Amino acid sequence: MKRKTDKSMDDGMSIIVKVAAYVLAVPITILGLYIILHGHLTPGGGFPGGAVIATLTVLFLVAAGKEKAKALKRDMISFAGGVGLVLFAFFGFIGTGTTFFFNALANSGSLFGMRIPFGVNPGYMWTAGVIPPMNMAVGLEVAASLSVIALVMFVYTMEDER
Amino acid sequence: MMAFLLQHAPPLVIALPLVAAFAMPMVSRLGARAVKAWALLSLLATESLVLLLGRDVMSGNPHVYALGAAIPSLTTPAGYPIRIIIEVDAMSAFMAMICASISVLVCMYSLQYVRKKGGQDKYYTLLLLMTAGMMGLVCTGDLFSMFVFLELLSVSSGALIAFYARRGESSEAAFKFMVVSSIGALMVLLAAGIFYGQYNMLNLAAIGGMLRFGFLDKVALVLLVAAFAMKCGAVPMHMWVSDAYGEAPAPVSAFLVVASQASLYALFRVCFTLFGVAAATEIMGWALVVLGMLTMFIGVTMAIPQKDIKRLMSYHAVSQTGYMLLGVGVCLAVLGNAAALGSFGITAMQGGLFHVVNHAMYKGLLFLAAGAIIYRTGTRDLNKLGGLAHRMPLTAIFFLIGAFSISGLPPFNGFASKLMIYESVFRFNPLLSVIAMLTSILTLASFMKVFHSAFLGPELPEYRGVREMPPAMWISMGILAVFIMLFGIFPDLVVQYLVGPASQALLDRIGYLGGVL
Amino acid sequence: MMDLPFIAVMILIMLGISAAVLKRNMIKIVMGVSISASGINLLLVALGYREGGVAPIFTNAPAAQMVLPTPQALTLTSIVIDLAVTAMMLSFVILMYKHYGSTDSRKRRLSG
Amino acid sequence: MKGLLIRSLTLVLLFAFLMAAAFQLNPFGSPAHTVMDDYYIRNGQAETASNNIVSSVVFDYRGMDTLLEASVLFTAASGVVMVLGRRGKDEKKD
Repeated sequence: MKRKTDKSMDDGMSIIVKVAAYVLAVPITILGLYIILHGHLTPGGGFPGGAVIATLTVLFLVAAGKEKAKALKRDMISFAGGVGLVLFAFFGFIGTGTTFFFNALANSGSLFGMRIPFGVNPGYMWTAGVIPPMNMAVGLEVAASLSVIALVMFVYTMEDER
Repeated sequence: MMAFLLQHAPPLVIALPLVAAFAMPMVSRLGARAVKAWALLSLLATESLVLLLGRDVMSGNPHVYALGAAIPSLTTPAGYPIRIIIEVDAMSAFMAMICASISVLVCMYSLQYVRKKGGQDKYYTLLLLMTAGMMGLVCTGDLFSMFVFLELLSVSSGALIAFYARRGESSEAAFKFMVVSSIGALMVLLAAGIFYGQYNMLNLAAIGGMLRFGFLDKVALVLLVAAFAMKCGAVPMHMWVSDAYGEAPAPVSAFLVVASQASLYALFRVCFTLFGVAAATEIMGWALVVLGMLTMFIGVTMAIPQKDIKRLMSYHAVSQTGYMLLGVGVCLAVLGNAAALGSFGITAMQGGLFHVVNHAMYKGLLFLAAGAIIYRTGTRDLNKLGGLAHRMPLTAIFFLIGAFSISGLPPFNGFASKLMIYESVFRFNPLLSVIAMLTSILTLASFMKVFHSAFLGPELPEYRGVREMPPAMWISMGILAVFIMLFGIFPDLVVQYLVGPASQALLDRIGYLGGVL
Repeated sequence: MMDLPFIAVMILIMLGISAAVLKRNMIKIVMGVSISASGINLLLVALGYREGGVAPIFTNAPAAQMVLPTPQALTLTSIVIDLAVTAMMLSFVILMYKHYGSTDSRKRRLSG
Repeated sequence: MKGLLIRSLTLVLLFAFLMAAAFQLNPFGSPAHTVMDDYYIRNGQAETASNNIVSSVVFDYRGMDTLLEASVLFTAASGVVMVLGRRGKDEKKD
């Protein structure tokens, strides 16, 4: 079946949309990274942050169109997702000396191992043990997975051969 | 080293296939061979770990593992469980062994069966994830984890059912499967939410210990039983089974049988461990028995007129699920009655559980044999097949072993478990036993028809060039066939060392709760 | 009047399940499943609410009792799972649309 | 039509069931038991050193769920790529 929109979407939307998308890319990335990195201090974490970063891909797909979208390397993005999950599992395995998923870094004095004053405090970045690294790993994975899903669906629905 | 592995085995059997699947995008860059080797090796590692764990658990040493606690056995730091707890008792180990063994064989079979260019690495990734989902479902002791594993299982199986995505039917079957299983999983989540709202607990044992069996608990019980019965393909919701098993690639169909049995395990776990005697077991047991009878009978009657070899087998899979529900349902119905339980209840349950392992083996063998036929001839229409025994004698023999076993002929394993079910159910209610036997005869008739139309008769000209299946396929089928024979010849040993401890563990509600609390 | 959120949530769940069971358009079936999943998420969050509670985060927290953290964690998990399931189901719908040229679930070949 | 009737009846039954459950749940805003969550709020900071208790539940107390949830997303991504990916143009029919 042939649809009319297919051809017009090949090169994406107008220049105004493209420029707006590129301008928006910076604050979106910063917001996503902020949400991921401060997951242990403020509401947020790997999942919402990763989803925010994945909106970048969606924005790019909509603005740049099918031809540019095909140039994105799907395998590399899946690869990044796999790396994120392996890292996540690795941080789970760190605790295997005691138990699987034991938070081995917390209060240890090493990286992310700063002790925190209990109760209400202003929030310190280098605390919470394995939670911030896990947040980053999950953020990478979620961003990659959602991007792959959006990319594959976009390319598939835009194809009109068949 | 061994002690360390054994101590951490419960989370490792879940994490191993999971991590292997995560690493797949990296391994796939090394080529298709590396993907296959990686998948097979990690499944073999999982299998050996499960056997190691299972041997320990079966010798009366259930493992309880609190994830992330200061020591693995610290389940209740403040008098109640706060972390996810993996509890592997004999029943879980029994199911885990079935899942791991079939996963290895299925993977071995797929090495040569799956020829589609591209998407191979995804196929093995999803196979590994499916194994992880099953392992988790049978090992976890936490209601919410159960939901998560169930979803992992259904998403990965849904994707695998649609492996041949260019055919519209397979994506349709996958869609139907996904709708049914996600509604089922949502019901489990709702039940978990109801329990959480009442008791502020998510651990199965902790909920079981606090259970008051008020109205909300009954709602949760109905939701859980409905959800798991839906997922294991009991009758009112059996329509997805035939589509899903029929449209999936043959090794995936064989694996989906085990996936349904993992849901069956969850059903038994909920009925026996979470609720136990406190629930109106007589009503629950009769509900399971009636469900089982309907499943058994409707499944077999729908199987007889089928023309598609895999759809036919799918309906038989539905029908065989009925036997397990019947056996365990009878035990549940007499759970409150110690005399009846001792005289035939336990035997009924052992028969049902024995049938679980037998079903996984012979149904797997049959699906794999059907896969071999499809692999070589390219068709699954029984009217077009014929005379294959001349060209594929090995497949014919394996098919015959599976067919005899599913119809309960001695000396195959199906006979051993069905005999236990008939005997014990007869003492519960003779009519049920008669219907079960009738179903068995119908099954035999149906499979003889299939064997006759596919393998016997003159050699058809269009299949003159057909050869025997490649080695990886017949090796995996051969292993299954050998185990079917062994289980059929030595049923006492199997009951004593595998099924007996499993049924004891399922009955031992206090022990399961005591493992955590 | 106290139970109003629970009643609303149950209505939402039922709306979703009804859509999934009764509708013919496959996109609407997916939407139905999604809606009931959202309903259950809302139920979880509603179960964890404490009168006048604040979010369970200690960073510059006001001095009030905190709402229960577990339902929020469970909801986070279940949202992501729901997203994955929806993506999977939608891709099947896309495939079927390509194949049959329609999203009507009556126009299908399998009869089961 | 008969199927529709059965489905509608099942739905009505389920609806009645769930509504009855809604009235039985705890009054909104005051959960009856809170032992597990109180433990998290009391000891979460000490045990996981995280200010965000939700984070510590997600990644520490219930870390396995989160790993699994991330892998469900990974599964969905793999599955979508497998069924919609445009690699296998020369695939054979099953």
